[in-house]
Amino acid sequence: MEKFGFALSKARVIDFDANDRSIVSYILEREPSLNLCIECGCCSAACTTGNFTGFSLREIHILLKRGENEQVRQKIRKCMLCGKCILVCPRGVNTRNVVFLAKQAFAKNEGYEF
Amino acid sequence: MKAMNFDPFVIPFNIGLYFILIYAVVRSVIWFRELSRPDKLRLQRGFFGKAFGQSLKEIFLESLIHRKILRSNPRLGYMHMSLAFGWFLLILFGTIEADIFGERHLNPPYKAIFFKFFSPDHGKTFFEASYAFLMDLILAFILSGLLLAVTKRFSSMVVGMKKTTKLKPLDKVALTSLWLIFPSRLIAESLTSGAYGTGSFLTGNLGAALASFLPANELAYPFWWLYSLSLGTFFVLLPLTRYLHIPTELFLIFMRNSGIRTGDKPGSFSEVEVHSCSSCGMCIDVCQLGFSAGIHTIQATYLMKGIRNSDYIHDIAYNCLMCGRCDQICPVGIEISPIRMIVRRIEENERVYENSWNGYFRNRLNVPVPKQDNKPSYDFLPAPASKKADVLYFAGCMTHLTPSIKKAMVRILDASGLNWSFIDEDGGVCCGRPLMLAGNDKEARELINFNSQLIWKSGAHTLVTSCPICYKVFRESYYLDVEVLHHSQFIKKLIDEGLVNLNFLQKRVTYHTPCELGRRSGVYEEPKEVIRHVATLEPTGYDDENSLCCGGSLGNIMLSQEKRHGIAADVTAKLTANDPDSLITACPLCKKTLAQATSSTVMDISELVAGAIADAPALKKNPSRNKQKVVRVSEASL
Amino acid sequence: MKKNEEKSKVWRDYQKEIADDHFFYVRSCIRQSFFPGSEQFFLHLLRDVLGKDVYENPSHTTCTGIGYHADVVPFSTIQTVIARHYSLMKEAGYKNIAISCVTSFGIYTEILETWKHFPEELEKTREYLYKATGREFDVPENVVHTSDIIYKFRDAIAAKAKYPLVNQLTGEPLRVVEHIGCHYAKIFPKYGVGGAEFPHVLSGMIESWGGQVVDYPERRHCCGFGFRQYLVQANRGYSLSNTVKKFSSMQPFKPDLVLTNCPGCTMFMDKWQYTIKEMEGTTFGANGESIPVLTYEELAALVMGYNPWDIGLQIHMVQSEPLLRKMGIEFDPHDKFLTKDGRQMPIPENLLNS
Amino acid sequence: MNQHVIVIGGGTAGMEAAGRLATAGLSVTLIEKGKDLGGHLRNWYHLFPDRRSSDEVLEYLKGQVSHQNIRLLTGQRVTGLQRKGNEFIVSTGNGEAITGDAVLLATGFDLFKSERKEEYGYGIYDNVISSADLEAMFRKKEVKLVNGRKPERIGFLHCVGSRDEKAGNIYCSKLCCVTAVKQAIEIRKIFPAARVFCFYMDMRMGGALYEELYKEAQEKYSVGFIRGKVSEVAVNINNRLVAKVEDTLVGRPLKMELDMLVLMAGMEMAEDGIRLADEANLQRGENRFFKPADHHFGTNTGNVKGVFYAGACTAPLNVTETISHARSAVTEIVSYLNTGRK
Repeated sequence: MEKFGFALSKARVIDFDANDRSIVSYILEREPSLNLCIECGCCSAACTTGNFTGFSLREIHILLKRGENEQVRQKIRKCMLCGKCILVCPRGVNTRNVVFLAKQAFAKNEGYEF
Repeated sequence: MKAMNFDPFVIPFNIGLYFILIYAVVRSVIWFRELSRPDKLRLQRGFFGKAFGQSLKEIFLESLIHRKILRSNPRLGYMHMSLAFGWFLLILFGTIEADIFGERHLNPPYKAIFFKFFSPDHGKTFFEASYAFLMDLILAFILSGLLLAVTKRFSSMVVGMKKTTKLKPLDKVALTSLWLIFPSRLIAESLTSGAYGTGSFLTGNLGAALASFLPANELAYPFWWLYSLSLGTFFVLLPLTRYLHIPTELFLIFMRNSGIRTGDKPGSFSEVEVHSCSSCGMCIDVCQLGFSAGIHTIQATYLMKGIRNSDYIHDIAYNCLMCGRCDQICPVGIEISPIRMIVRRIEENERVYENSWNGYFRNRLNVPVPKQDNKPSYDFLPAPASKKADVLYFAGCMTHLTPSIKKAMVRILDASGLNWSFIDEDGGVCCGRPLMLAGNDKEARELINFNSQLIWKSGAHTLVTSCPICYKVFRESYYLDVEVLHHSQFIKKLIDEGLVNLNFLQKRVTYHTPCELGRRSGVYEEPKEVIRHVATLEPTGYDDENSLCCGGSLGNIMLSQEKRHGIAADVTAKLTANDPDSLITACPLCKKTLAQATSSTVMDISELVAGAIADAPALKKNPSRNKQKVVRVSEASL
Repeated sequence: MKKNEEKSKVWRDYQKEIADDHFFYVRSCIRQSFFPGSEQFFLHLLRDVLGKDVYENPSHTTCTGIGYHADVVPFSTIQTVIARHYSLMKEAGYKNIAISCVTSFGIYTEILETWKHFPEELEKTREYLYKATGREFDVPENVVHTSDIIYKFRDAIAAKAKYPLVNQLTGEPLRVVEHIGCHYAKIFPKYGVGGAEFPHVLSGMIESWGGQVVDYPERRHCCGFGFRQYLVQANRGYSLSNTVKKFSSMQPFKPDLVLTNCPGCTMFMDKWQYTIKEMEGTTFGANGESIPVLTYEELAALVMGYNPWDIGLQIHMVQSEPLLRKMGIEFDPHDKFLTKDGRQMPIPENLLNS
Repeated sequence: MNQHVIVIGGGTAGMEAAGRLATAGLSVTLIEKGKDLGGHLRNWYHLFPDRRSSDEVLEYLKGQVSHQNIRLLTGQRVTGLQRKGNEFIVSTGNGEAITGDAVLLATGFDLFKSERKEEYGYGIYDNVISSADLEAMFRKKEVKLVNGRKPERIGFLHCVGSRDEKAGNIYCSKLCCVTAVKQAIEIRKIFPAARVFCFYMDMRMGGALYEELYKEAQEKYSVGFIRGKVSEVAVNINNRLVAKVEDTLVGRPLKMELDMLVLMAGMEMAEDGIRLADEANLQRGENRFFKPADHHFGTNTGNVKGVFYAGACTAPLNVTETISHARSAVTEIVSYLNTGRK
């Protein structure tokens, strides 16, 4: 590689079909209200953790739906499960359970098939 | 005629009896062995200490008389009493009878149980007759209870219960055998009495009636067999059924009186508790998820059953408001919520106990404790820094969604003239309890440490919080040497010490006791006194221990928003039945949840007080510094 | 089949006027230095085979397009340079310009469009050119890219075809990926045969020469050159990634060759295949081979049966022997690197497919 | 007074208006270029938000126009429209010239021609269809791919020809969003196993019960929503469509394989409307629809006295709005004729 002095840059595209959406299937099976999210961002605005870091539930939701699991895995542990998000969600998404289930799904390895 | 000493029909009974005795011993030994060292000591001390007498008393009152049930539901109580206490009497007096009237003393148990068979012509003399009368009386007592029990199965309304517990097949067999015991005894004794013209008002008359048109003597024998068989089956099946609670409960009472508590890990005590559940179903009636949200699968009794059978109970464990109403009502005094928390803490895929010997035993598996990653979850938090103050105000996450409470507290604290500081004014760190309720204690610890440092650094002597959730965890899981007060308690102090002047408002109000403040932390009186100080407090019929959960509880992770709303609607309907000026609560989460479900005004106690502050300057005084005992997490993991 | 005629329906909406004869020919910097065979053959084809009049003026220069797209040549400058070419054309009395480079083609059309909408620019340019060189110019009547011309005469070439685009081993038509230079039609669809989405200029040749056009997801994606992206070394990884994206998208279709009409594309799709192989060990053709990248002239020449070495296929990074075998073209490996007068040329190292 | 009104266009607006005018005692001539009345309504399957069958509405409208005061001229194009003094002369395809006291234009809309957005490959790739095509499939009760198989993943592409300066329409057709949601639900009802995704720029759910329908689509039919406009469609080796879009909420490009892509074609001023407008010098707005005299209280009148507008020839309207717009046109006409054509 050195002899070229430059390297291939990784593709940024979300390859929907290549991505593994088993985590989100696992969650949706137990918490269908995740489907109701309209990405308004209210949860992120109210978030206690979001007060200290870039953690955003809205982002978590959409990343889960796209199967961008690695990102979710890194971010999700920041949540404090305080539950403010539930109180502000305009669509009644049980956000707390989504986080809880996501942690659980990661815990019992990602091999879960829906 | 000469009475014989033995007959083959007693064999089933004997087998059953000795089996159950041996089993009881073995199981007790196992349970004792699995106790932690300190608990072993506690138990020994308890057994040879004054706790012993206490235990006997409790066994008599609860296991036999069933006092708790009698209080809350007389008919149900009578049912349990007649069966338990009645049977106890029957055995007791049966043995005495056999001892006195048998031709020899110290008989094997079967002689007592089947006394009538072995000395059928007994009952001639007046003394004998009167004793027989006593025995008949006891039998009648039991049968009356049995009648109730049978009818309860078919219509639980009769004993005033809304739902009755669902049974597994083995339970059914055991139940039938239990039901058969006393009727078969009745028939057997009656027939024998009929044949010999003995027996008292029950067996005697029934016997005579039957003998008048039946070959009593020949018929009696099969019924003695039936009696013995049903006893035998019942004893043998007992360990597989909920009736195991009968012996287990005794063990439980001894352990509890010796000061053993559930703790936060599975162990003998929780095992004994689980097996002491008689599935009486009283927890089902008080559960709001049942009567307000139509969820009938997760109540305490089903949790216990699930654990006993080592079923998959993840959903049962998590789909619970953790309001503690079942802990309150349980006649056996099982610490239900701590047990639920234990199940939550255990990783879903790892089993701690496993049923063996077709369920006759449960062995503890020594599962390797999963290696926890030590990576901190909240390393993004800044270094905790707080300014010096005497009194700290920690609003809590939820309070930030109810600015009215924040405003009110600021008003009150300013009015008090104390040197106070608002530690989470621009958004703080969660207190950690929500994580605990989800079974993530390790993560919770991180937050606890952060907040603790914040509080230490301030050098304050008092910590006031508006959120009962925070209050509970501050008191129980934080290692603080400051006085932790919920704002209702704090306001009470201010009033007592004359630090605020309040006007009396012409208002009729009702008060909703938050679960975390009431049942969970035992704070009932202060809020009510504060309210009475500024308004007219009216009872709702759901006060103190009997208070309801608003439905918003963080204890439940799975509950859907509309079900929460349904619960809140029911609660507000009950609490505003007599149309008060406003419904007062002392928790931001309760306030938010209730307010969404009712048209009448819902207020936090602090708002009520702030509205009553008189402008006259309050006389300054230092708040007392008396510290409050700090409860450790181990003994109050819930 | 339906799909293709539907496609043709689309490109029919985009027809352009392609002059028939008398072209003023402007060369491409890249092509004349990297694949000189192509331009050589173009002139030979038009002049000697089709008997057309093609004039080129030795004193015509680069269009400075690369400098322009790399932000080092200002617009007014490049306008003036182009204007000078027009004046050379005027001197020679030509009205049709045939442009060998797609970048230049983009520049020429862009400038003409500018002049249409901003006549003042045209006037300024006239002034600049006059002040600088004393020259004057007219706007050409017909502006075409040389691929347009080959496209126009594609059937004439097909008539002379010795080796149609058919895999002699299987009898199947060859699967050809056509890659159109971005600046050919993406800037002004109306100036490209078939427009921007389904340009027909190359697919038309492929179809009439018996091949089969491969339609793959990244068909319209850039070859990766992207001027700045390549010219600044720090960005080259990005340039390369786009080439990878394009090739990995066509790979499943097992194309037999790539046909391009743009100098940059030919060069990069050819040479980046080597780089990628060096970096990642990845090749995109069937059984570990790389995919030959040809210009339309080179392909025309092969079809008409010219000697592959005479049109300079050996100068590519990806060697075309696998393709030649499929087409059934006889060739002599020995004179591959011999000069016309039989002297041995130095043989390049790590050529692909050999 | 037996005055005569000429209604041009036998769609929803024209039929409703004709009926109301007739019952108001006026004599009406209703001219429709098609051989049947009903306009676009005849091509729709279910109507949002309640998914009631469009035929029911059609029945109602047919009922409206069966009136002795109404003269039906179907299968006839209007070739001319001149004003003569206080009257109008409308000439039709078969050379007939009809004189009327007032003219009501209910020329409606044309659907955007999806092939104009080449990059989406309508008419080029199999299984790229328009929302109208899908409605037709629904009506025929045979929704399937060209190869006869049932689709497993379907994409709905919002704003095709709307809010698109490249397509020459910067306005929002306002009904495509809810149509997409409705169709997504229909699809999931037919293929419960299928996955459906809507690619949208904004969800414009303005109408009554629209948002509820949106929520239902999420809740009961787990329709997925991806915020981003598809830039280009291609076909991969398995002959499956590949949609390329930016997932604007993630901030990264996304590519997804689809079996079927439905283009939510927007609404444009009808060609015939434009012809008539030029014929009779009727002003048109930026969006090429008839320009109303006033946006608040004059949406039924234009720059020529005696010529009235009803329905989607003034702006994209749904059936409900069209019907009420037609009714308001009727009151305008009646008062115009009663007040000496002021």
